[in-house]
Amino acid sequence: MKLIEKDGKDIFKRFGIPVPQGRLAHDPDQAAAAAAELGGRAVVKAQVLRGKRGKAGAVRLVGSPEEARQAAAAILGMDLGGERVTVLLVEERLDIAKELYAGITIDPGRGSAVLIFSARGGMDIEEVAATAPEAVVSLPFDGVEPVRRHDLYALVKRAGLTGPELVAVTGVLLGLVQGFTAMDATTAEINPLVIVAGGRAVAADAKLVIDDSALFRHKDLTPTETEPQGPLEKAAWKAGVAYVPLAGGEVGVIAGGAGLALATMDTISTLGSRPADFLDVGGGVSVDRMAASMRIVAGTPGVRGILVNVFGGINNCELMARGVLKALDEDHIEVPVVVKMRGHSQDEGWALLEAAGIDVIKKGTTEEAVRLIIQEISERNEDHGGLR
Amino acid sequence: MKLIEKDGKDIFKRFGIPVPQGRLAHDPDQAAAAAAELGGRAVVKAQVLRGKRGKAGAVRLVGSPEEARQAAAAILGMDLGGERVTVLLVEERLDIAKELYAGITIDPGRGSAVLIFSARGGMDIEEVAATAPEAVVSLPFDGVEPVRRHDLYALVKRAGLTGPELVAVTGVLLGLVQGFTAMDATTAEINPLVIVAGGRAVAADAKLVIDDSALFRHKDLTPTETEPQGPLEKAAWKAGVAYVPLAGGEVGVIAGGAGLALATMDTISTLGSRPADFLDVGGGVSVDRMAASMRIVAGTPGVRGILVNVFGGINNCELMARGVLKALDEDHIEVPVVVKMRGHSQDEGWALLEAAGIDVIKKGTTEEAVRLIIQEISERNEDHGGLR
Amino acid sequence: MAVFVDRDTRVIIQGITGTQGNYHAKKMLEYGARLVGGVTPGKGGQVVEDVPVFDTVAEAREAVGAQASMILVPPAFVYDAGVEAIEAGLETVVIITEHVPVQDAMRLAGLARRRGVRLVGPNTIGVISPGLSKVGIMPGYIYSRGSVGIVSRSGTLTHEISSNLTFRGIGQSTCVGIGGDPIVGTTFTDVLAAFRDDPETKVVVMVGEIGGAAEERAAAYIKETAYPKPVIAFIAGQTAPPEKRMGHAGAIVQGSSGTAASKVKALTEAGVIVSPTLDGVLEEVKKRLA
Amino acid sequence: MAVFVDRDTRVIIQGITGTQGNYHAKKMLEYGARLVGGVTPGKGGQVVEDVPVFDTVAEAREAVGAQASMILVPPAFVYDAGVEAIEAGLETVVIITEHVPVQDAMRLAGLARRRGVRLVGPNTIGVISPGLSKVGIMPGYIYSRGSVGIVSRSGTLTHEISSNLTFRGIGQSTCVGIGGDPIVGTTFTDVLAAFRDDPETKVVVMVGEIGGAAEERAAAYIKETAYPKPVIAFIAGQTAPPEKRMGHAGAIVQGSSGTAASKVKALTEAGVIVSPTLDGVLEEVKKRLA
Repeated sequence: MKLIEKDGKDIFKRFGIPVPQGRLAHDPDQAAAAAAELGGRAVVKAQVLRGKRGKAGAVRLVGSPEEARQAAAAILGMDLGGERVTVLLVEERLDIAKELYAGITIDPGRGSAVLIFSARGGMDIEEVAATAPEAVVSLPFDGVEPVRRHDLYALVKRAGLTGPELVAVTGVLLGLVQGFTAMDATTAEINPLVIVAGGRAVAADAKLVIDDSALFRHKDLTPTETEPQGPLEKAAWKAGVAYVPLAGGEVGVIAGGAGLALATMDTISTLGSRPADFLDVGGGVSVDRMAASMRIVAGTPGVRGILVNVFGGINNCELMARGVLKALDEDHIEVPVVVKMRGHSQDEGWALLEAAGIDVIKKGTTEEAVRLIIQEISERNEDHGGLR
Repeated sequence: MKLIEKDGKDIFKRFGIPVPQGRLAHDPDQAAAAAAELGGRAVVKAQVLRGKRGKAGAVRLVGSPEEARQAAAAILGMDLGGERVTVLLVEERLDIAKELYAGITIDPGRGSAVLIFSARGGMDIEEVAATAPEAVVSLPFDGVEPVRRHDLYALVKRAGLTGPELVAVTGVLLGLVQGFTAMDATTAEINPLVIVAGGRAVAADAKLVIDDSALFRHKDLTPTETEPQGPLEKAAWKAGVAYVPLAGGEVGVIAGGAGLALATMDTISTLGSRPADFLDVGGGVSVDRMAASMRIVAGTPGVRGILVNVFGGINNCELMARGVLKALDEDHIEVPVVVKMRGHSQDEGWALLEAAGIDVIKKGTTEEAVRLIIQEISERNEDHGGLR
Repeated sequence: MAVFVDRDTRVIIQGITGTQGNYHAKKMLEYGARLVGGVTPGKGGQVVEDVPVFDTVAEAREAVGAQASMILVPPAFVYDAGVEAIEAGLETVVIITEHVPVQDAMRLAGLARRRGVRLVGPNTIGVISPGLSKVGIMPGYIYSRGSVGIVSRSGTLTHEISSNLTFRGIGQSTCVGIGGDPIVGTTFTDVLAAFRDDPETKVVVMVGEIGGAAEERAAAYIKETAYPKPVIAFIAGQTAPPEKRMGHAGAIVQGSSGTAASKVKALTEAGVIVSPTLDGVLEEVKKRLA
Repeated sequence: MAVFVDRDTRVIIQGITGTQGNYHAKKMLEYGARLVGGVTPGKGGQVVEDVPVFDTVAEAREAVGAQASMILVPPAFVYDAGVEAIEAGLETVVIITEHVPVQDAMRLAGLARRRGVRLVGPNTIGVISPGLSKVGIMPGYIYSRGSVGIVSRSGTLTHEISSNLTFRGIGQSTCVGIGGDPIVGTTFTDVLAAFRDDPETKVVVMVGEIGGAAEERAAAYIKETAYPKPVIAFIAGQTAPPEKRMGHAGAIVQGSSGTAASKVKALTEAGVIVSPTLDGVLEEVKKRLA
């Protein structure tokens, strides 16, 4: 779960990281009032989860409440890479002496988290690493032993900082490590981390992504609502399946396991059609979850046929078959459906599907299943064409 | 800082320890309302920090709001070992299947904390240890490595628990360890920890003492106010000195270091007088803190003379001398004062005191200083006697 | 012995009294795995599918000589169960559970590394040495004994490829699902090293997917060690759009990293045969075994 | 060498740029201690009393060969400073600061134990080997070189007894304030063991107080080892009322434990001369040295 900048900053603050004063605004009046509170001089920033803000003019410096109102009016409703702006952050302007970078992410290669600090920030960290590698230092940690303040002093010194900056930045990094750990983050990033007058370090931006799998430990987390999700995404979230709609596709995909779902999508493309979605039903599938998956994919725009490609490993073929049939019964799904299924309770699953007249691939490959659903879609189209 | 039962339970709950439903009441009406909320059947318990409740009738079972009102009226205002009852806890009555004990305390001998669990509770744990040692198990931990859930399973099994009780109690112990650690407690105790129907474990009482030295990490802690402190104790708290008034004494003691303060009290007793207080000025004494100490001791009932017994180690003799003189000047303290003082800046301190006509012990022992103050008190008494 | 799991491996299931645990205990016994017990705190003394249940792993190790554990408990309990298995001194710990918090997996992997314990997973189907034993949840009859070693980030793709091979008469030496999460205890490289030293493995099939750089690291390992056995790879997600998280797993293309193209390039340069299709994998394996 | 601290011990002060740190740096140099540097993060490169300041202990160890550290930072920073000193591989770490959270002291003592580091304190005046060196805040001129080893929970009682001895012509070999807090890194027993092996120490003075059971454990040690040197003890707090916390320290009598009477009894039974008064300690020492 990715948090907007303001939510991230609120959390950073709890871990002792200095952040600018600021508040959210949902309309131009609120933005003007917030700027007035800050004495007029402020920054107005779009709060979005994915879109890029800088070049689109979605971050603006203002000098008065009236300017804040105008900036807010201009930014609200903007489309940033498909994401509509509905919330703004109005915050104090910092007198920036220096821009740095601090971030923690999961490094699958090392099998650990890695803290990255750079004496240059405000731009893409990969760019800094390429152009000024001596400014970038990193410290892997895996939570078995604690990260010590003195480790961080040594790290920050290696990047060239000394004096009050050394102390201020080390404090921020320690807070970042603690926040990352306590909040089960997968990414915690401050870019830029700015040095203001007196050597104080302040988080001028915040990117915080919480591990979805760890949300059960963070039930008190109440992220700010931004752009509302679509009904299909909501249904997928509720059903506990991973779902990504793909524009311009025609074959709906329901697969067990991300790898098989991806391979199924690849095969569909290779054989000349296009997948309409990615849907991984996950493990421990119930009849209802499979039925919900069928409904979501059937509702995905452009879907003209559904391929179910699953295994009875952690799942059970009979239950999954019942789920498919339940959705077909209750929701009058009329596009063709092909099910490739084998594994635990496969005989029971096959029998149920065949009794209902569904095409089943038992020992064939995914390629054979894809060929069949593409063929059925094209036949159905011809039929419909014939009817018209 | 010791917390009342209800505050302790609120904290235990945050660490996943089941506690009974209940709320505080400050008068009989509130107690009746709280009992009504619980359906009438309730326990009314005095919330005190030191006094013993059981035998004094300060814990009562009630069957209706009206009974709760009466119980509250009877308990409020009780004197429990010198502590007046001003707050009550009204909580649900538990159907107790079994009483156990769980506690963590600091064990100076091992240099660690020690978790003690007993399959018998509800009485003094030392008594259980003496009569049924096989029921009592313990696990030391020092925070360098985490306490693991499986360590606790093994511990609880050794005390003889199995089945759902094993799981429930292990959960409570893990919560207790986490709460003890996170809250910087010096004592965290549940006695009794009760098993109710279904094998659930519930904390029927709570004793939680937070390390005063760690309160800077717990600024959000808002303990319930019980009996108000006296003005001298408040002043001592404010000044940052450790102060305990002692009934029936006549020699006021101001010492640097708990050990020296205790030894000074002992010497006063040995030489036939009685100390009126324990006051340790602590380290890093300022002029103001020393002056405040003088004021507090001068205001302690029964004080007829003050002995200041300090060293310039972590402290500075000159500053301490200035503090003594400041109080004498500003507060017109008229009882005799003897100062024994040596160490850093002793010459400056001695000169200031001597210039003001204060008796100073430079190289003599504590015994010599005590003899002198006792003699001055007795001389002053004779003078006053002569005047009358 | 076969890679990681052999006929003699004494296995327990942590979470054996749950629905999944009970079901897979039965399946493992049916398959011939040497399942010697199970662990569920508070249920010590019970019996599931004729094997004894213990309250702790230490007790299971003491009483029935457990060497390996399959963890099949809900995500919130995986960390404690994993630490317990590692600290009890088991040799092999396989975490089947999906949706394990990544930092829990990180701490477990770190602990296992320090203690020299073989941790597989989380979010894996486990390990099977077909015909000998399995510490995993794969349906046994779609696997068969032979000389193809399979290592995969994707459980169901392992099923897919193994079953396709099996239905065409080609057996497997050992199949290891390393798990699809960003942090796993055992990597491609670890398994490749084990296959190298395994006389029964003649050909290795490696199944990767977009996201992360595990495949690139495996390629570097293959190159550095002049890997002596043929490796055939398949990378899932070649048509996945960038910046979208494909499932709960590590499958996301970020910027220029984690793309299928980068993985294919690295592997090809290391001498690996990368098949663009799943069916192609079968053909390539057949060629190498001919 | 003398106990814990000798003429050659290369000492640093953590917190040297603070008022207290700066003051005691001066006092230590005046006393002849081999103060080789100080540490204050962010102040590396400065100079205090002619000694260099470093940002980290590791740098101080590298640059000036620090062996021992005196920690004189505010309570909230003691834990980090202590961990740093221990992990940097110093031999001796003395924490002067009072009001250190007891769980911080516990973790530090545990870490020092595992690493074999001599941790003294917290809440102590430190260690002085009169005439040779001091890693502490005691005023040097009330101590003098001689053959009485002093170990005490109370800093000011150490001053009291040492100064009384000094003013009467009796010197000390080493004086160790172990600290008055419930958990300290070095105990009575540790210091008694060091005095036993120290040829310069002829008589040991042990200053205890009410609360805890450190004196009882020391008594057990003396008894078990048939301690070869005379030990004279004083226990402060004989007239303290029960259940009242006397100061911030561990001085509290709870129920029947921690009383002066219990300590006196245990020590007397172990053959220790327990003096009921402070002045009596002087007399007993004189007798033993005659």
